[in-house]
Amino acid sequence: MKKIEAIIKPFKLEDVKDALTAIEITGMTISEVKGYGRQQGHSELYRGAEYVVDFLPKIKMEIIVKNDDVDKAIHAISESARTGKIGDGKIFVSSINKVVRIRTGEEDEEAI
Amino acid sequence: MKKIEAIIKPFKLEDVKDALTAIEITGMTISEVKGYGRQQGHSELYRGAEYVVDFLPKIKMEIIVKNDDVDKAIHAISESARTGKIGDGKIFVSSINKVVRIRTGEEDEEAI
Amino acid sequence: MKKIEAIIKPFKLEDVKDALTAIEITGMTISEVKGYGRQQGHSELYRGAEYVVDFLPKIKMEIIVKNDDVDKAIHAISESARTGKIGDGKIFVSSINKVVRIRTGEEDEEAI
Amino acid sequence: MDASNLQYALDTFFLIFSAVLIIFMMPGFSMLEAGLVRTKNVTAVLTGNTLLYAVCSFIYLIWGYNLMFRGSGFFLDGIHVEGYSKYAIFFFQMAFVSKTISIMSGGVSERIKILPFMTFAVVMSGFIYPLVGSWTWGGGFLKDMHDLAGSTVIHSVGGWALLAAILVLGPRKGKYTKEGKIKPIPASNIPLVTLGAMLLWIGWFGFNGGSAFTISSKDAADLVAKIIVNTNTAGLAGAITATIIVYLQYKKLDITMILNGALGGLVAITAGADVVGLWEPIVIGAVGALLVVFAIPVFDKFKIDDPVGALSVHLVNGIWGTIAVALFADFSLITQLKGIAIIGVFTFSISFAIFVIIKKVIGLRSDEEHEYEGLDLEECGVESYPEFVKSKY
Amino acid sequence: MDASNLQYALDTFFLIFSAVLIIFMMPGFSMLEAGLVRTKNVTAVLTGNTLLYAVCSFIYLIWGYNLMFRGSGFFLDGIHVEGYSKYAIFFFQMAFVSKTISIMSGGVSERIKILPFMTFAVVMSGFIYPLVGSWTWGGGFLKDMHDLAGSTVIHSVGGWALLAAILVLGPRKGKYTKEGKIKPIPASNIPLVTLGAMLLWIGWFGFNGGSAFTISSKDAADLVAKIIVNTNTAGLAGAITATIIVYLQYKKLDITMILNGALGGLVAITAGADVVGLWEPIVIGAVGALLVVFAIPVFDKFKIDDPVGALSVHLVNGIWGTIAVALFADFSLITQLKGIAIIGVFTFSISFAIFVIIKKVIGLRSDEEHEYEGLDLEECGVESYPEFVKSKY
Amino acid sequence: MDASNLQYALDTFFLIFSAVLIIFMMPGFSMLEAGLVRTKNVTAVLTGNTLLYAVCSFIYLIWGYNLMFRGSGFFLDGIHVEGYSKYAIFFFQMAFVSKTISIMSGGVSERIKILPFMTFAVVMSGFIYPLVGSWTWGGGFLKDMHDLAGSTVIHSVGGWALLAAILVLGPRKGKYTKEGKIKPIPASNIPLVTLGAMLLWIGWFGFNGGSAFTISSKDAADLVAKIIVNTNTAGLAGAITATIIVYLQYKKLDITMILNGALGGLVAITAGADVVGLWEPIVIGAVGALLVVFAIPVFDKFKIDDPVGALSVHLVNGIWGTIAVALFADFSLITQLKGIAIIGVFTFSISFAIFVIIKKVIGLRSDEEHEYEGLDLEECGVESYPEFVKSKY
Ligand SMILES: Nc1ncnc2c1ncn2[C@@H]1O[C@H](COP(=O)(O)OP(=O)(O)O)[C@@H](O)[C@H]1O
Ligand SMILES: Nc1ncnc2c1ncn2[C@@H]1O[C@H](COP(=O)(O)OP(=O)(O)O)[C@@H](O)[C@H]1O
Ligand SMILES: Nc1ncnc2c1ncn2[C@@H]1O[C@H](COP(=O)(O)OP(=O)(O)O)[C@@H](O)[C@H]1O
Repeated sequence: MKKIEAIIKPFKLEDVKDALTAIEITGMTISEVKGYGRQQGHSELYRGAEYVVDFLPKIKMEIIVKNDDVDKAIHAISESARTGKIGDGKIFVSSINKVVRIRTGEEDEEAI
Repeated sequence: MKKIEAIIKPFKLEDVKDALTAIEITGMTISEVKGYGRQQGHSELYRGAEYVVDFLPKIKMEIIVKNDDVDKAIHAISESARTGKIGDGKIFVSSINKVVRIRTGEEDEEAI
Repeated sequence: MKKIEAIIKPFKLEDVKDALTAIEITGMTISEVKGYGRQQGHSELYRGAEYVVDFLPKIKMEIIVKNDDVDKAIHAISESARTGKIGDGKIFVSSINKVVRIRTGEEDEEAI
Repeated sequence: MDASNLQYALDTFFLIFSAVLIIFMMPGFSMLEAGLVRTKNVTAVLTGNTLLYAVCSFIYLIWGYNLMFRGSGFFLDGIHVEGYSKYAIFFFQMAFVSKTISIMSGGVSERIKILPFMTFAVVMSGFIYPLVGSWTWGGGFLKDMHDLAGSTVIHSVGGWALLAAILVLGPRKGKYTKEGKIKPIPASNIPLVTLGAMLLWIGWFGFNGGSAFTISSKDAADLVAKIIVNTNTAGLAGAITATIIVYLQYKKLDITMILNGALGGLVAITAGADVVGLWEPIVIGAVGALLVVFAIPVFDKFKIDDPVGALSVHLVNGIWGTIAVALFADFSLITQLKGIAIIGVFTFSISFAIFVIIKKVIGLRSDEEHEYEGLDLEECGVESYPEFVKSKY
Repeated sequence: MDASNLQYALDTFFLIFSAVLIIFMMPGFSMLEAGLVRTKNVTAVLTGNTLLYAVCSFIYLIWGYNLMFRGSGFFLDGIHVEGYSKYAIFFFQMAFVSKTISIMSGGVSERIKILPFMTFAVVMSGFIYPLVGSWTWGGGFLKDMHDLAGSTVIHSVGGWALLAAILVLGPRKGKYTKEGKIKPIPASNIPLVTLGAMLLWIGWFGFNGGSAFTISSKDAADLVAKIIVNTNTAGLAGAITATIIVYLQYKKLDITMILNGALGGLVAITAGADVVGLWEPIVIGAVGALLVVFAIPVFDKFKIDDPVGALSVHLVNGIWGTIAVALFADFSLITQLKGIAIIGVFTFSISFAIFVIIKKVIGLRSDEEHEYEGLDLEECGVESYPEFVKSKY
Repeated sequence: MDASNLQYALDTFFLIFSAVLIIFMMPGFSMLEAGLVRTKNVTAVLTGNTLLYAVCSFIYLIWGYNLMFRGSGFFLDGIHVEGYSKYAIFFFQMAFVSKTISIMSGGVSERIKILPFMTFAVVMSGFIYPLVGSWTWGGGFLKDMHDLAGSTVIHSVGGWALLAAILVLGPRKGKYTKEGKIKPIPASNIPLVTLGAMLLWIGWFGFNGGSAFTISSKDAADLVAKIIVNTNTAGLAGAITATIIVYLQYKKLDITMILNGALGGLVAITAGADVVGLWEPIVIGAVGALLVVFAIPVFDKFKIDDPVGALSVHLVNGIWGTIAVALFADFSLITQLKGIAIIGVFTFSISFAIFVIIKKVIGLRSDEEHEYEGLDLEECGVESYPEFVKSKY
């Protein structure tokens, strides 16, 4: 089993979710994060002084999938999250040793 | 060393924390996340129009433990987080290569 | 490729970010988390009753780096995040199998 | 144009001014309570506050006012007043009525269902309060009790009904642990709490000042101005006293206690602001704050869960203020106590009965799961701050 | 010191009092709209509200007032009034003018650029509103239409201009999906919405009450007090009616609808609060709330995207209130309808033309990317709540 | 009932009305400052604002008022006034006194400890302000300086004391980097900032209008109404001017600057709203806003860290407003300057001395760690928004 972590632009969340459910991936966990990268932050004002906000709001999605589903999930995310502009985000894949569904106690692939 | 990630219902946080401290696991990091899964979101109203909120608030716990402690930690979490209703959440386990305690520079098992 | 997760004190964020950019690590994702550990929470008041808040605000940084950069990144973070007082936080390292840059489709080391 | 005509105009204007100040207590209570409850119950508390103003004022317009001041029929029929417009005095009295329920709405918050509570509001504004009002201000058998603007008639009445409601409702889940410990549930938005308390404070100038009814002579003007100064003084003394006590106990300045101290002082001076001198309000307000600070843990000890401290502020100080009239001015303690007791017993027992009936017939309390999730979703379907990420549940 | 002197003083004071209450509608509208839009557009809405008060009042001081009341030149020149200070009546009238734009600012929010909108505010306060005002309150050819405080002259005028603005602007991105479905965009801060609506309600007492202009005789005082009671009653009836309908539909108490119902009732009573009895405002307010509840989905059906429901509250009820005068009091329905129609056609068409010109010449709408990111950063450079972690975009 | 009796009543009512408007500045300052500081210091700022109203008003009641207006002893003893109730004029004057400290509390925020600050509040309301007031409004040796409602007596006095406080306190940690750069620390809650500024604006009508003391004749009523119009005009001009300058500089509409511009205009007109015509306030207000916009960076250059811009708004414009009286009306520039200078030197030096003493004896500033964590936890033990997840520290 693999964990896919995708950092995406917040306003793409709906699209990515739809793309994932379209390929029958229906479990995911998201959180609000701030990203720092090539995309420059924007400047803000305060009482006549400008300053730069360099951490930008992003969404992190975490999706645990079966090994077989990794590639199509990555594909779905990339396609739906892409705007082509800098700051579109990244996808990281790592290994998961064990999964448990708390409600039933099911384990591993059954629990995803 | 393993990282245990548990997605739980927010109001179970206290119980899970107590269950973990009871087995002497006293370090953990939590964050607010939103989950999407079998549990259906609730509908909300706005000026006479209904709409569905499908991401539900969940708590993510991250706990780094020694290999020996994984099973009892999973057990403690499952038992204390279970309500038996859909949406109880999941536990994911993965491997950690290295741990450092910033304050002292201690590493690995000593640093947990 | 490795993922470095560092739990640090919030007010050290700027320093750590500067230390990382100084060694040319310029991509990172941060989030607000709450930590539980040896550092005791503070007590608060409410209408004449005291209570303890035991989860303390922390920042979690996630930085994906090439294998070669892991040690210097750990070093930079430890040095810049250290206050010497309890609660300085921890660093966890794990393996990443794959990285994709959404904008370009680049993969792995190229995508970091 | 003769002078009596002008006096009529001036007093009508003065009543309108006072009533408008009192109506600022509507946002006052709303913000105070919205700030004191958890974010998951904020919309429900605001909906309750909006509706109770609407419902109580409406009932009072239709028959409550007539019942209280012995009109005939509905809609101010058969009401005769002199010296100012009957519409103005109605408006002023109407501004009072929803206060009795506003007082309660914080105390029952985070677990009561809104519609059953509004059912009680109908009874309160249509019967209980008009009856109590007719016995006292309406010239009935308790007319000798001195209660300028309602330490008893408003604040204690609301307080007794609240006590009944809380006893029937029970405490919020999680407020008292199995081991019997008290778990504080902190306020979610301190700026709103402060704004609300300050608007209440300002509204009180209309509450007490307007209760002189007339300002159009030298003596009347002096009296009104003195009442307002005294009202303010009791609030000051309450805030300062609460500050001192809380600081001595914890070395911290707990603003929720300081504001409650001020409000306690304001409630306490409400009965007698017109009949005391300039320094007595200091004592009355200071004692008021002391009572607030010491009553809050006592109620908690008996597991009487009052999320905003309304019992300590309004019930305890409503009683204290009414007694203080006899201590600091030339009124009979017996008469004051008699009024307190009769009104207390009447209001508490009838309210208790009604809440029990409501509970039986239509249910009073949200079920456990909805209480966990917050009443906003179940009762209103509207989250209070949907975009902010929250960390308490 | 003779009585007429005192009357002059009293009425001047009364106008000042009323104007101050109306000015509380400035924070009222500001908080209402700041609470109803998404957090990313809050600063922009607040900036707009602040500026429109400044700009409209300024223009009105310089020439708008003179245009409306046939002065000569600028700065109150050639204005003669009797019975109260000309400064006071100016101040009172000035308090009205920015309301026409405040009404609009919520409806165009989340996509309009501030400076182009302020350009329209200049035209509105410098020409459209003074002209309409001079035809009606200024004694012009529509002076027989009865409109106490501006159901038509203020609320419909603002509403028609808003309709024109929305048609030129188009809906917010994402409000209507490609498949033609409506996607609700919920309010971000319910306490602010409630506070704003309550301040508006209080301001309305000055709005309508002050429109009697004088309180200094017995009859005048009675009239003012009755107007205020009636105003309040229509608000109560509006809130209660909206509650009932919404509850029947969804079994939930949607506070945004309840408050809009109250505001709808208040708009509806604004034309005729002085000429109806005590119960008619119940009907007028209840119908007002009904109209709000049913108009909101209708506008959405036509993809007329009004983030705060201002069209339903102000335009629809401005019309209804003006008609209601003829239904419930002895006024000609023809005259009322003529006024509604002439003012509606004039205001809508001229506003539409001006918005088209503004759009062509300097642009009216924020570009798509900035709309996604929110207007706060692009227009103001200032985030509304920079420290809170947000979860909607 | 003779007319003088009615005049007495009317003027008493007018003073009460004005005082109540001024007291709206209590929530006004509270919300403004609570919105401008970081969330970790919000409760502390609100606690400070609540306490300073309580403490200052209390001291003033006990002896401050008597000191200022040459009574004998305490509690209004030996005070004789004519034409209105002495309670009303006291209440009105009392409403002023805490403003001198409210002005300061934003400027010293985010690092000052509350109790030492309250110690200074005692000195201010018990000695400094009553002394300055007795020299000027109390008929003392500066009585020829024209200062209607306190551009100097209130705003500059607060401003000078604030300057002393900031010099003794030093800047917030992190405000100026080691390399000497200025790091803006943005406001945390823009709706509260806006609400606060608008409430201040409304309060100003009572501040300046009430300073005419009487409204009960034709001339007096005209004067009051003109003062209020002029006050408003200066605020409008200030907002518009700040908008223009900020837009020219950054192409953005920085609402914190626009509101500060409006407040600057309001401070500037406070000295002379009664003695100028209708257009002069435009100039006075516009210059006021210019001064605000240009003073803010100057203070920052000298590392005088004023989190809310109070020095620019109150001190700079207090001076400017007092000078403007001589420029736009028939008053001696020398007399005005003399007043400004004497009061400035006196207030600054005595305040500086007292702050130094307080610092030595009981400490003035929170320690570094608590400043990082925010004063809310250390000073109050109460978080302002405990449930919202925050992202700044
Ligand atoms: N090495 C990294 N480790 C963790 N997160 C990263 C890393 N590099 C980029 N990110 C995340 O991805 C987001 C987008 O990256 P950025 O460099 O701005 O654009 P792009 O991926 O289009 O080149 C960043 O805001 C950050 O959240
Ligand atoms: N494949 C997955 N990847 C990541 N998170 C998941 C996944 N499946 C479920 N979750 C998380 O677990 C939560 C509970 O899952 P859900 O399907 O609603 O209930 P249950 O686990 O009881 O069947 C979800 O809200 C989501 O946060
Ligand atoms: N075993 C663990 N798993 C996950 N997070 C941990 C663990 N131990 C500590 N942490 C995180 O590190 C933070 C600091 O740890 P703490 O024990 O308070 O101090 P220190 O690391 O200086 O001994 C905690 O607040 C928590 O967020």
